[in-house]
Amino acid sequence: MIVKALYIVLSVALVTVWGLTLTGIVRKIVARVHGRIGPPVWQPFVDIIKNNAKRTGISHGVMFYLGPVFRIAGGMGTFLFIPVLFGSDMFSNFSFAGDVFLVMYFIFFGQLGMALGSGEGGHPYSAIAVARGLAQMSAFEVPFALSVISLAVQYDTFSVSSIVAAQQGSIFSWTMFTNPLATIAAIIAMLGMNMHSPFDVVIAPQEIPIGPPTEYQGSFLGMLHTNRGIFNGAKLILFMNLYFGGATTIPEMIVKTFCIYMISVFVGVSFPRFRTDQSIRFFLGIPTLIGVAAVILYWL
Amino acid sequence: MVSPVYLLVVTIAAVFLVPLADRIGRSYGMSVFYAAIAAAAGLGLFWFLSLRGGAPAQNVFIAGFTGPYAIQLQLGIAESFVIVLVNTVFLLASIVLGGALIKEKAYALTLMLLMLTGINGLVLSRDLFNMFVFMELLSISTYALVAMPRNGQAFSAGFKYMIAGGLASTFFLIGTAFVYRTAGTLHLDYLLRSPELLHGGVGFAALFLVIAALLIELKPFPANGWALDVYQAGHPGVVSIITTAGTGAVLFVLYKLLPLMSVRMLQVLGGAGIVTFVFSNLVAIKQENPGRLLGYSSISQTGLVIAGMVFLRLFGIREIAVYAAVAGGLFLNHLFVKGLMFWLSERVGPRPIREWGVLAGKPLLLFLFGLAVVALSGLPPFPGFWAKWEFLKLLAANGYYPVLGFILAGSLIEVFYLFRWLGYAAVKEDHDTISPAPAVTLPMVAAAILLLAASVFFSGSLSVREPLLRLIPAAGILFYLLEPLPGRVKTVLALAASGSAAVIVLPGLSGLHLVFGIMLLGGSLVQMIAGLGSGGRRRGIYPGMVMMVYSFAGLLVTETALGFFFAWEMMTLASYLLILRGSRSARTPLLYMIFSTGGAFLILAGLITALPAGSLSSAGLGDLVFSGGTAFYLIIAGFLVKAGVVGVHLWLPGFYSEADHDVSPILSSALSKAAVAGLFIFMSLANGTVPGSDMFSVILGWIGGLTAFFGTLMAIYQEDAKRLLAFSSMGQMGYIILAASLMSTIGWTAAIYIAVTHLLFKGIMFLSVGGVVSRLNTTNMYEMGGMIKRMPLSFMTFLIGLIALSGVPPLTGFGGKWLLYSALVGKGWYMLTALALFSSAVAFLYCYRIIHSVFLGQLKTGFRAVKEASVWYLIPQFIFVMLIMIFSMVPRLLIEPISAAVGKLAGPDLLWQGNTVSHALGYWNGTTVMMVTMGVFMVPLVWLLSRVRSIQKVKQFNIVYAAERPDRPETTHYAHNFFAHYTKALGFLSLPLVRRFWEGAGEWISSIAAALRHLYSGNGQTYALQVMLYITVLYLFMR
Amino acid sequence: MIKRLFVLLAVAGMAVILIPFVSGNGAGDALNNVAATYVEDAPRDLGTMNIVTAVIVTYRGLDTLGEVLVLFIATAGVGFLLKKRREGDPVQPPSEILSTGGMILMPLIVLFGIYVFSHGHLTPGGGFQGGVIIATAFLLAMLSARRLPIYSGLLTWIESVSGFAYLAVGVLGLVLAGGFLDSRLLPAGRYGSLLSSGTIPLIYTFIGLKVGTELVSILDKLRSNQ
Amino acid sequence: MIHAVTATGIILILTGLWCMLTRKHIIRIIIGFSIIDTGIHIMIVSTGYIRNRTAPILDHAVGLQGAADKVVDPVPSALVLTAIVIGLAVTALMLSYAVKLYRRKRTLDINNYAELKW
Amino acid sequence: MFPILLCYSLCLMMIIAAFGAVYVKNLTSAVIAAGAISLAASLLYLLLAAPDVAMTEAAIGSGLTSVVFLYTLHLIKKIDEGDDD
Repeated sequence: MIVKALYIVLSVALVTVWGLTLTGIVRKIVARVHGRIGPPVWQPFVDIIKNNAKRTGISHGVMFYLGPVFRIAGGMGTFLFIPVLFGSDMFSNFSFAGDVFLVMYFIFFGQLGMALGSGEGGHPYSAIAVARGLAQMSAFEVPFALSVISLAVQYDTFSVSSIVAAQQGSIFSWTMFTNPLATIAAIIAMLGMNMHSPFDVVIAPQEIPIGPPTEYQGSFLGMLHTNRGIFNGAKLILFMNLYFGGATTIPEMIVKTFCIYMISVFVGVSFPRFRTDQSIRFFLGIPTLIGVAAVILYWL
Repeated sequence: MVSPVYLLVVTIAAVFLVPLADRIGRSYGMSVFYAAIAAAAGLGLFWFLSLRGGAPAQNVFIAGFTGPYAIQLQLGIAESFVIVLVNTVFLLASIVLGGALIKEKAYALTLMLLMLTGINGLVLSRDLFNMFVFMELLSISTYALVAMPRNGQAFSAGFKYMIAGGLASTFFLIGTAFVYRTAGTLHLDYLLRSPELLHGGVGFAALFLVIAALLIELKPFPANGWALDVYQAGHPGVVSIITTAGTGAVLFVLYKLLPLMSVRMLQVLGGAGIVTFVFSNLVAIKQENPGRLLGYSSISQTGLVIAGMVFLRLFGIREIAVYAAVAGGLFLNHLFVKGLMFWLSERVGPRPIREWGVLAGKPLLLFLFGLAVVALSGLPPFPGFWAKWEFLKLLAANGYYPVLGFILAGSLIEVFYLFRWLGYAAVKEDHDTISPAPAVTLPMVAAAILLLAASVFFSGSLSVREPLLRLIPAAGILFYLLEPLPGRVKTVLALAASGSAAVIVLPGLSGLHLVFGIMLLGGSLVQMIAGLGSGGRRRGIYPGMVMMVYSFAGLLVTETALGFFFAWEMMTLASYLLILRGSRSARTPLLYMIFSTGGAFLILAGLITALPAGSLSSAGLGDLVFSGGTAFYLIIAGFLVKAGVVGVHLWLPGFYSEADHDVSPILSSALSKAAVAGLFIFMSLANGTVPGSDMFSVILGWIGGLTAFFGTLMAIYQEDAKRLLAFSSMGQMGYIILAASLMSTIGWTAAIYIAVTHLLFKGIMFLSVGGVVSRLNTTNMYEMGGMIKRMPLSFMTFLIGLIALSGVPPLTGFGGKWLLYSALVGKGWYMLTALALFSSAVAFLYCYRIIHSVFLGQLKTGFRAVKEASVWYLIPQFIFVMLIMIFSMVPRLLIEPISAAVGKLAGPDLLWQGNTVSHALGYWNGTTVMMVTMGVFMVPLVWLLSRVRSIQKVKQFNIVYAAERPDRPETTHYAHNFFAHYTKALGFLSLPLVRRFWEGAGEWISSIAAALRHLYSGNGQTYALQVMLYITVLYLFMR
Repeated sequence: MIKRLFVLLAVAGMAVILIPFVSGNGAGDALNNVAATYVEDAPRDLGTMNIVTAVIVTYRGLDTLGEVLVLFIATAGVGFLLKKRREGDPVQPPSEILSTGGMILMPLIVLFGIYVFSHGHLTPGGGFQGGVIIATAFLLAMLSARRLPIYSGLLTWIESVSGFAYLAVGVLGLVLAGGFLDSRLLPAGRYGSLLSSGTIPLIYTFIGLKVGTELVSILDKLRSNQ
Repeated sequence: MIHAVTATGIILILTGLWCMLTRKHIIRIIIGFSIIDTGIHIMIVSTGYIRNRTAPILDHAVGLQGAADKVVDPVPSALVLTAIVIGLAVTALMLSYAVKLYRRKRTLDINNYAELKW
Repeated sequence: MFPILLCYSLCLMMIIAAFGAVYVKNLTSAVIAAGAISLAASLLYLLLAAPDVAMTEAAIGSGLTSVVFLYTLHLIKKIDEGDDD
């Protein structure tokens, strides 16, 4: 029991560090693509420490206070319901408590809490950002859901561990190859989920400074930064598990998640931003059709 | 026993005495007049009671000769029934007329008495020509009395009436003479010995003329323009007699002649009755004048009574009891109701129906009017309901489905215009008032009491034996009488009444019934506590509320089809009363009533179609036969309408949102489950016996899925907090139906699980919003904001409800979603799974929308001082929150009993391992999820608490706002048109196509009605022409 | 014009309905059972020579009572609709011949009327015919003397009392004899004599009085209406 | 002969109907009714007629013996009597209405009395 | 033979009178024509062995009814003359 708890702490720490590092790397890459030097890779860690070090913080109320807590709990919870390494009891976290639907829904836990907290901040930009984010989320959820359904049909299970287990063997038993349509649909959905360009209208840094967390600073912001690492990592691990054969070792995990993350980075640097209504229509268009095709393919 | 002759003698003697007594003094004349009518009514009652007590029927021959040689008066049970009714109403109407009569000369009194003589003679006589004489007595005295208001309208109406009536008596006379020529007798009983004499050649033509004349007297559509003018122009008192007593007597003559008719004649006559019923109701839609509207309604009711007895005869039924149950019930209903309504129109005076709002300030009159409308619409517990049930049952049993359909369609139209009228009356508009007039009110009260007594009588004779069912209306009336008490006292009484019902009913239930019993009764009970939070009298809430709760109990307890339908209709009625009281517009209650009635009629049609053959008394629910399929589909369609699935959801947003703030939660959370309960009761009854049920499940599934989607989608565009929640309920109903359609163990478990959780969280959310709204007095969300500062407890409960609703773990909502998706994927309905997932994602939008706009954001200036919602609103919320928490911690507590109640259906079962529930595809351990969530929540919280010691509270406008400091919350609270971009992207999906469709249908019907109205040109000659043409057409059909 | 067409259609339809009665009539050459019984029994049971009277007053007595009542409705109805004229309106004086002739003829006609209704059981005619004849006498009087005062009070009295008496005879029949309106309340008497046929002459007398007064009052109301 | 009488009755009825349905004047309509009435009475009386028989008055010329074979049916006569009186009552009442209507509008054209409709 | 001839001629008369009553311009004449029908009918009733009816028809149908009609026409004329109200 204690061992298990330790491993859980360990894996959370691992994913936090890796997630933050990934963020740093991506910033650097994007900057280079843009022809800038960019911040150092460890900049996210610096930000967190700096924010947490601030002695005072302001609060707009209880919900404002709890918002970041919800957020980070959501991130950690999501991560904790996903098995990290295939075949490892210790790194399977709490994935025995629920299947892929639990993960899909738990993703919302943090987002909801964040939205509530920022809502109490009383800043109109927060609300605007949340409205945009929710709208976009409801749209990219469709191809993603279809993709997951397709997997459920394909593997006849909802269990993430079982899906990973089914992909073991050769590289060609990865979902990416056995069910490419579902993978494409999911990847496109992931672009939206990551809120990178071209789907970054939610946090649209120019018009509504950084989106929902507009009012947050100090330790609150620090927690939000931390969560960005955990949550990013969790999502990537989920995608890795579902579509890319999972991972049996930590290095394999690191390589795979890095590659997956790169997809969205490359797309992000090469496309202009969508307006919210455009992105909704986009997700409900071709990606949805791809998802439907993926389901039908395995249905028949 | 007194000889029936004396019934005639009494009034005739009074006819001769009144002029003499009147010479002495006005009051003497009046006294003789009333004494005679009272004596007649008394005689009728005496006979009816003794004949019911087993006394033999009386046959009296005039002049002491027997056989066919002398005129015979017969007084059997049927005659005495009609006589007691007709004379009673006549007496009441004369009391209403008292004020007008006293101004007239004695002639008016004699005319009235002669009219009554004619009526009684018509009922008693067994001789065809004698009937002619009495009919002339009746009609000629009516002709004269129509002129009573003494204005131009009355005179021209009277003259038109004379033309048409004159034609009718012409035909009757020729017919009678040739009946004698052909059959050699005028005595009915002797004619009946060889009716075939009258089925061909001269005999046929003669009988045809007699029947045609009677039919014309009964004002068939479209040959009835003259009658409508009379109804509009005549004195309401006189008109009420024409349409009740007069029509009753003629109807009884028709009844006496039924055995003479050939099958063909009966068919055509029944058709004429149905046509009259449907089209008169249709034309009535466009009516504004109360007299004329009542006229159309009277005519339609007469048509229905004709159809009732004719079809009974056609089915070869001979028992008087059946005629009494069908035609008698319909007639009795019509008699008292129409009397009551005409007298009320006398009381209200010459106002178009739109201006009947004057009644709103008069509780007694409004109650009477409501009673009349309800009774006339054929709703329980009134005789019309039982009669219609019996009638439709017989129609179905004999395969007359089209007729059944027409009657239901006509009744629906009837419900529409009657309840529209009631809506006008219930909304107080002007300060105009009406003066008291006890002489009119007392007869109305008497009619209402008699109607209720008759209801008891009919319900007793028609096998609704569960005492609980009878308690439903009784409880309603009891609480109506308690209305003068303060609202809080009534709440306590209502809680006690409903609580005792729950205590009595629940232990006797098991399985699904028990689950729904706990939901409906328990849910309502808990939420009723909120009523303690409002002061004042709160008139009009508790009769409906208690009736509704009792109907819930009745629905679950009853074992018969009739009992079920009775409880269902009572529930509809009760909820209508609740929405009528709460709604500001007349549209919402009306829409609700129309759709509910439409749904109820589908259920009714299904139930009677499914009744096993040859069941005279009402069959048990378990005996229903669904093998034909149609019956089952009809019933399910009915429940779907009541559930408000997409396409027929027009009534839903207003209904769930516009009631009082402590009533809306019950309607939206508990009442909505009644449709689900019905759905499940009948699906489990029919399980496995319905052919083609795979197709059925698919269709039902898509209906559910689309309802979930569109309900959710429309919810995000609402600006009204309660409307948003209402649409959210629609969406949740969609999930329930979708899950139910799966017909698998997990599916049904999911459906009921969602139903239970929906009850809990929607109760919380509605109560919470209700508490807010009751403080702010607005339901527009953009006018609210920042309420978390003023109402933290309401916010907290609302948040819990919201999380549960959105399906985010760890609260109960996720369980429902998980079960649903498991079942859907298990069944292979992948597209529906995706649709449901999409809907539930869209649901986040409105969830955030409402909690942000109401509780978060900027507190408005005007609301800085509002207090937390009443504690009585909070108590039920906390009870529900507690339940949600318990079920979230240990989902097994909820899921296991539900799946036990569902039992074994298709598909895999749920397996339990500790707290982990699993099936072939997936698994879920709610307890662990809860623990983990608590854990990951506590860690950062503790961290934060330890880190941020010197937290600084800032003022409302202290935000990072582009170097500005906003000072007005209105400009800073982003709440209006929240999802504008969503409208831009998917707005086409929320076009009000459904509303346009129904409005188009409504327009269409109403333009038909408008076109039909032009038949009634107002020209007496045209009316006569219509009568002639009608008879010609009738002849061609009957030949 | 289209309406004309419809009227034509309606009348033609009526013709179609009524045509069967032409051929269906006159086929019989014997009385049916009911009529034959009346013809054979009435002289014996009731003592009437005029069978029609027997049928009207006794066998179908209730019709006749109704008929009287219908006439009463006419009186009441006309009275109900039309108000009486103001008294003292100027009227043209009638011609001398008419006025004297009327005055002389009137009693004779009244007498004839009385004869008709009192012999109803023996000869054609009866209460109604007699009543009309009496009314005609008054009509003549009205024409001849425009100011002939018709005492409506008296008319009401005669009307009501005779009607009541008729009813009373009927009820006595129910109490003392076979049934309501049974004319055998009094003995049948000698066949063919004036005072025979039980209460028939009595009833006819009441009817005659009543019908006469009713018609007079209708005429009076129409005449003096304003 | 009797067929002709019945037919005459019918023709009178139809004529009366035609009158009632086409004439605009209210008095004329009432006259139409009275023609119909007469027609009906003729029809009814004709139903009781039997060729070569006498009136049902059993004076000494007819005699009581076998009277049933010598007289016509008394019942239609009785019916017609009643009908005639009723007809008078209806006519009188109609005429009173006509007077009333005329006093209101100074016209007896039935087309002018259509203020109530629909 | 004579009764039959009389009967036919009466029938013819009645029909002619009926058309007269419908189409004659003057209302008074129409009333008289209607009365004539009744009168002819009462003669017909005598032929049909119904003396009771004949009497009644003569007295009421042709006599009284016509009088009532004529009285009404007279009344209407008086209303026209402005004698009234």
